[in-house]
Amino acid sequence: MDNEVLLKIEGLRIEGRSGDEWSEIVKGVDLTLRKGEVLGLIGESGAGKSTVGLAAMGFARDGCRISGGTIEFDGIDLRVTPEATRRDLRGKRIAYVAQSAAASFNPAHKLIDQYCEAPVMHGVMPRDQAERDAIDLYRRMQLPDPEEIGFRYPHQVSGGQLQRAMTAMAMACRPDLIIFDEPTTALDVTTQIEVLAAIRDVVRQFDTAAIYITHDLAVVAQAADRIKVLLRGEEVETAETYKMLEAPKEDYTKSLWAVRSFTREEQPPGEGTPVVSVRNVTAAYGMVNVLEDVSFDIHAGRTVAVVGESGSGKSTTARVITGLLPPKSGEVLFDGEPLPPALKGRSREQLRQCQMIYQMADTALNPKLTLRQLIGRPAQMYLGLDGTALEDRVRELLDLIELDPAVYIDRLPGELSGGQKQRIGIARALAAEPKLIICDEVTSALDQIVQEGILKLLNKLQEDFGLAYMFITHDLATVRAIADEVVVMQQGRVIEKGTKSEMFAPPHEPYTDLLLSSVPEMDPDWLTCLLEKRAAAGG
Amino acid sequence: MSFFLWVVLGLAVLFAVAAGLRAVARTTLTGSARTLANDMPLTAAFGILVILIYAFVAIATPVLAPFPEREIVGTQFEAWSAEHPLGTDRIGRDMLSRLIYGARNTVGIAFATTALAFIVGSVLGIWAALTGGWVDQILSRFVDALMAIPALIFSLLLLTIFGTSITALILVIASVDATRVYRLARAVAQGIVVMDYVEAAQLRGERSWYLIRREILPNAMAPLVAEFGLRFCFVFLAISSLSFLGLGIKPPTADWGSMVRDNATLITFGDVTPLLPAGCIALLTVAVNFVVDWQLYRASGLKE
Amino acid sequence: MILTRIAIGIGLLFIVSVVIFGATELLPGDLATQLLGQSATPETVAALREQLGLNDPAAMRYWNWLTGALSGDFGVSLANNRPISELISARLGNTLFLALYAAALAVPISLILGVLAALWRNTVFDRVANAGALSAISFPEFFVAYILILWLAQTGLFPSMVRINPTTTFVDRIYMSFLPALTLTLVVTAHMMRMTRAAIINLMASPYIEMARLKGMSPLRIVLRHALPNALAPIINVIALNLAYLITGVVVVEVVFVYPGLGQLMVDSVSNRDIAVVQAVALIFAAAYVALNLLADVLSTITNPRLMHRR
Amino acid sequence: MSGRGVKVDRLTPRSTRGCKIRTLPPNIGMYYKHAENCVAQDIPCRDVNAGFGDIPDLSDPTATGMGSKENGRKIMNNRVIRSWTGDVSRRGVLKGAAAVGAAGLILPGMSGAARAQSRGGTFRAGIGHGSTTDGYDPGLWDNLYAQVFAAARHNQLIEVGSDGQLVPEMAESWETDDGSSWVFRIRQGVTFHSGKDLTVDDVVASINHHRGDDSTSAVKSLLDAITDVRADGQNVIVTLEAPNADLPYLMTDYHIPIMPAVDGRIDPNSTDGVGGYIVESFEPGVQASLTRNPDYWKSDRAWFDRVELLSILDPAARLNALITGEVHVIDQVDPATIGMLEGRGVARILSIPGNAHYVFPMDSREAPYSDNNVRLALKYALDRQAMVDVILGGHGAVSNDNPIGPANRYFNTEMEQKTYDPDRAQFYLREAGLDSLDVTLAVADAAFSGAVDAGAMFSETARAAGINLTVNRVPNDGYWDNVWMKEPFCASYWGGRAVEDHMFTTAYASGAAWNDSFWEQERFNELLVAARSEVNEELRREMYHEMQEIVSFEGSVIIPMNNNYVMAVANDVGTPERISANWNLDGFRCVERWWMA
Repeated sequence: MDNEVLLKIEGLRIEGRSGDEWSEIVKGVDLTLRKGEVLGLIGESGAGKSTVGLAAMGFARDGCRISGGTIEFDGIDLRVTPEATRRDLRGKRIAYVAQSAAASFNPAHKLIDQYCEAPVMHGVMPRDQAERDAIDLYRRMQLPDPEEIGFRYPHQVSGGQLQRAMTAMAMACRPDLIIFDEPTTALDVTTQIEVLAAIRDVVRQFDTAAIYITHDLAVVAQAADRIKVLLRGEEVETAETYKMLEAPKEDYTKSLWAVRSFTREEQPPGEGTPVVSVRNVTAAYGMVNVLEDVSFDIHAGRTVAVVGESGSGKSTTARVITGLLPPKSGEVLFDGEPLPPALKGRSREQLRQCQMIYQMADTALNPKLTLRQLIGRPAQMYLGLDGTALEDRVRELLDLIELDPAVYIDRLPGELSGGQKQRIGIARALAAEPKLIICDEVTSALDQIVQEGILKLLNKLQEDFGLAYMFITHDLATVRAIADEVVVMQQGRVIEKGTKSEMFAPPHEPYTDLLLSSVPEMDPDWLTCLLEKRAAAGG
Repeated sequence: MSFFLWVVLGLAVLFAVAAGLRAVARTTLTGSARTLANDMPLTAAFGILVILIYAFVAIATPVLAPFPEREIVGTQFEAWSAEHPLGTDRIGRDMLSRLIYGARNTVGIAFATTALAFIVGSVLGIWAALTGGWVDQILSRFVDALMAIPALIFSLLLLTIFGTSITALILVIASVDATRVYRLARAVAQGIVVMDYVEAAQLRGERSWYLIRREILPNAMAPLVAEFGLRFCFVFLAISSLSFLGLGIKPPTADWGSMVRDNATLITFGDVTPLLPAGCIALLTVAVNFVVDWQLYRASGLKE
Repeated sequence: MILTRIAIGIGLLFIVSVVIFGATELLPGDLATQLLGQSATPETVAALREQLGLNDPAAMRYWNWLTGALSGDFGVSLANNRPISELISARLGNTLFLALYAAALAVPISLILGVLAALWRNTVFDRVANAGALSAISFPEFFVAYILILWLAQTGLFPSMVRINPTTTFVDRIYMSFLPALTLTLVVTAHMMRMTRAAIINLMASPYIEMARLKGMSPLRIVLRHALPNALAPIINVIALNLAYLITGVVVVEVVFVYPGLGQLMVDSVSNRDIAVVQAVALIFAAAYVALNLLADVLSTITNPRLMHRR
Repeated sequence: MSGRGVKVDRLTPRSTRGCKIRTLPPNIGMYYKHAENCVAQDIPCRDVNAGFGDIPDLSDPTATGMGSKENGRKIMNNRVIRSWTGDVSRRGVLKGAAAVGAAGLILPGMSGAARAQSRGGTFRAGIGHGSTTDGYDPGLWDNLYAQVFAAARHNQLIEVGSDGQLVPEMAESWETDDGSSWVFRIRQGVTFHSGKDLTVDDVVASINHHRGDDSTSAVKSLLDAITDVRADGQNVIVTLEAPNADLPYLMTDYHIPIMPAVDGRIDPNSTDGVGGYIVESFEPGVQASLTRNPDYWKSDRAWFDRVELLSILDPAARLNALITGEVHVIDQVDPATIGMLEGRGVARILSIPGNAHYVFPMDSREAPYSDNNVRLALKYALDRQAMVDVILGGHGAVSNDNPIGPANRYFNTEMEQKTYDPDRAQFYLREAGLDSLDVTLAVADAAFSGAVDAGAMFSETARAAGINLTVNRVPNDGYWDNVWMKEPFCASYWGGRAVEDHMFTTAYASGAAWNDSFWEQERFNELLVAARSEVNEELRREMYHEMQEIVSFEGSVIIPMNNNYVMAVANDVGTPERISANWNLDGFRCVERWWMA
């Protein structure tokens, strides 16, 4: 490994603006990167990882400003050099791979046009050469049909492929440094592996230095040579990947490692009439069937996890149960009684029994209503509470979700953190005193430590009130933590179902196996081993 | 030419006062009001100042106006003097007083009209977006059809049928404007209806009226308020265009659109008389839009 | 999709014709009393009504008109017996000429100003352009027109009124119609400019714009190549809306510049209760509106790869 | 000087001989009612033409007797009013026409006036009327634009000269023996634009177009009394069902041009005429172009080579057009701008006083207007001079609630001129047993230009008299249909009548169709009938004076002012010394009478 220092950041301070006031969001971070080295930058949301990553390009987002420190790239101080120089470096010597390739590709232009833009505009190579180069890189990135794929528009290409195409685009000028900003976070687990592998390979091939930003330790472990942990804009610790994984020094780092500690004991199989019984449901949007013959039961006091990748029909199943999407055939029984297929046909009591918690608490809570109104409304509506009774109930519910009523009762959702919002979602569901709560990816938008808290809360509530949960998720770690039973779905069908213990022990259906094996592990060699294994099996 | 100098000077003074007041607000206010003041660009401060002045003038009209609205107190087209600071109009009424009364009448009528248009248009628009299906189809097609008829000509037709009382004027312009509001409200609401919190409320079994009132309308306010500002100004212009065509606010009620219209022939000779009411309209329009721009900017900024 | 839209458009035209017909029915008086005025005696009114066919029931007159219109015969003006198609065609040409003329001035100006304002947003240029555009739309149209006449016509640069006849050459038309076109340009530019600016600024926060910046692209290139193509749909829509306005909403400018367009014809015909003409012009207006909206949708689709190139 | 080249020996006024000629004026005023005044807006200027249709039958047997009303103010009961015998026929041959009271105005020192007449040039008129619904059918012409356009391309049987004299046009001469049968001798050697020679059949067809059951002509009722029109050699003989000495006046009506006949009928959509200009193109509501008729039979008329008539409804646009030299003449100049326009030095103002007047009729059948004291209170509650100054910009004269104008022969100048006198108004209110009075005045600028402002002024002055006068502006559109003669108190306009009898007969006689105040006064009605046949000039004068007094002090109309026709003419256009007071734009004939200086 070349020891020449490529990037040297010292005492970096970045401020963000709210209103007219500036507050520091990066508080003196140092960072050194040698040529060809991959540095993992890890932390929870709000740690300032992306901000630091962008600062490495001498770039601050609108509403942010670099207020202190030096950023020296290959001897050029990016803070003081003219904008023209910085602009010349960007895309040519320092490239960026964004979290959401789907959003970061310009929808108006073909992939290859966007690929060629940087090399042509920076005068690295002429257009025709850039095109040939692109096809070559697409091939290296193991994109299907590399000759043609560049001539598609972004929306015609899948997310995993786009992420690889974006990596290829970043490589176009053969930069010395690439910033990967959560490049696999938005992808399904099975896709994540492919992208991760492709990124790792190409970075190694061209001996490019990289900063790999992520919140997922297991992922960064596969790619990085060194790992730096950030917390609220400050560095917690930095170490070689191996050392870091084996022996984290700081408590915070350790707590990150210990996240998966919570596991719930599997409850005994339910008996009697299930709370909800989904029977041979087939459902369609228009002419296209999105659910085919789906059946499963949920018993009181038990959690059924419905697992699958995006597009597998998990959420659609929830929509059928709630009545938003009447099924084409099949039925949903509630306490043994068939539910009217459409929402309109259901009685208020039937509606009350089944509540839902959403993935994005941001969009699930009306930002213009206070917590009192948000939580109070179901109680008022279903249970006829008002006046002090309602007030007491709201306070009780806030207590239940571990938020101090005195502080929070009149706040708006916008004033809460992500985890707190999700708790409000739970309280709102609880307010109806339902039998079943459908949890649609309730933890996937949250940081891991926060996730843990939510899962614990849900578990406690289930024990207290004997609730049945339908837990929709793509995250197998969550499944492991909370599920009693698992339903695996793929392309609208139930592939496999059974108790958690059955599911996490072989033998599996091939798809279940693929799903399980794709979950990254905290082992730097995991990816290499897995790929070898798969190659052997496939070959 | 000195008239234009006065105008420029007047605007400069307004800007200076706005800047001063903003500075005062920044130091004296606390909490969210202070954040607001900190956030405020000079143009918005100017806009707010102008709107406040107009509101004050509209409310305090009888105190401010030196002469009654309709009384003939001088001869025709008297020059500017101490007694009549802006001279007199074509039948000898005090121009300044007419302008001040015009603020009350014009702003009041425009406000009532716009408010009505917004209530009707946004409720229907949101309802259509929420309900979808044939309700949406029928309402939207009907609105499309109405919008396909040129607004001015349609108002003209309706006013000819229903007469030009102030009530009719408000109702007609409001109903024509409501179609535009409907469209916007529907488009905005379509974005909100798909939000999880609306779905959650639907799952709860809430009725349409609650959904419109509590779930959708509050969240559609930002674009609607911005549109309100623009529509408010368009109503002025619509009324003055109608005055041009002989329908509009009835004299001797002072209204700026009609005042421009009545003195329009004087523009031919470069006379400033018609400039005054036109300037009043323009100043308010610009002021309202400055504030609207700022609000829009804030709304989009807070979304980040 | 286009076929459905056309079908809907035709439906709209039908509704418009019913609404307009209904409204004209409600107007006090009819063509006969309007034509005869106060010399009207019951006898002459009756004779004129009979001659004009005003005695038939409303539904029947509507039906006759509709069947005629469907077979391409809009009938003759009841007032002066001239074929409506002949009456309208010259004026339609004038209206379209003025609309296109104004659009040819306004669209490039507003696009350029809008792009520049977005590029240099929150600068002095942005604010001045914005305030200028707002002021222009804040004054009543006739006021703007009179001011332009005062400045540009009384100084002898341009004619204060438009005297065009069939023999006027194209260049003369351009010259003579300059002031009305300029007035309309001032009226519509603000809207289009602000929309262009807003649409572009709205996109400037998109990840792909950040990506372009991180690729080291110049601000101008980012606005033109990365933001503008994605902002086309709203811009096209607002242009279509304003074009529709230029065709249908310019009565006032027509009056001030004595421009023989459709708006004046429509207003005259409403006053005279010449329902056949009102209907025909209303339909032309509505058709222009519908067609422009359709065109805008089609253009938005064509310029949007997501809609043009399905997966 | 206009018609001087023609043989006019038959035109000697005969009225002084006391023969009972009802000198019906050509300018029957209501023609203009809307057309003149509707400000160029969306409202089409349409005809509210009276025509002559409502002239009471001369042999009306009910029009007899006399008497007095108890409440008559100063009616001179002692006067002997001779009842009218209803006999015209014994008057023998009646030739030519009478002088019309309304004489044109000699304008001293007019810059263009003195310049020599010369041929050539293109004359453009910016006329504040015209509508897309204008057509060629003479029966439906209804606004100034159509009237000027018609005068440019057509001739009539008889013209009204600038001085108010009848001038032969297509009729070389006319005579009657009994007032019932009229012989018009048709001019020979005149050709239409199409090249066709004028024949008596053309004249017959042109008149007949306005007659018959299926006629839609606006003057149909006017010609109702005609029982037969036939050709007789070079003559056209018109037979009336009863004697009417004023038939020649009827024939000057602009609705009755001479047009070519095909199979006994005229083609109402033809532009063909015998007038000084040939239509080149016509776009209704926009413009008409005409070129000079090289074969025009009048050698001293139609000076321009080319004429363009432009319809410019917007007053400011008209002004601009004149200032920028786009047009040579405009009508209806906004009084507020007259001074500034004169200051520009590009044009001169022609302000022609006539009998035209603005009216606020009150429905005398309805309270409170049924009480003459209330009416008097209102009459003293407005400032007439201020209205003349403000509404007319001084281009007019104060009126004394008198529909008879200074151009009339029997104009009563001896009456006490009412002035603004709030005390007196209050006095009459008290007489009526009222402390205060609430009235609503319906106005629209369609009634007359400035009506809305006039209403506002009235409202202001009335307040001092304890009268709360609310101004209700109503739409211009439909004003004459929906407001006039429907609302109890509204604004109106009369073009004025050159002859007293006709004015009174049209709008003040009991039961007259346009008695817009629904007023009835026995003494007045008696005098009206009697005066028609009174041969004694002095007595007749007295009768008319008395009638004017009755209307002024007992009538149910407020007539604040007489308005002038106000035109602005570019300096490079020459105008005759005398401009016709008969109609606007020199009796519609500016195109024919004016020239490029």
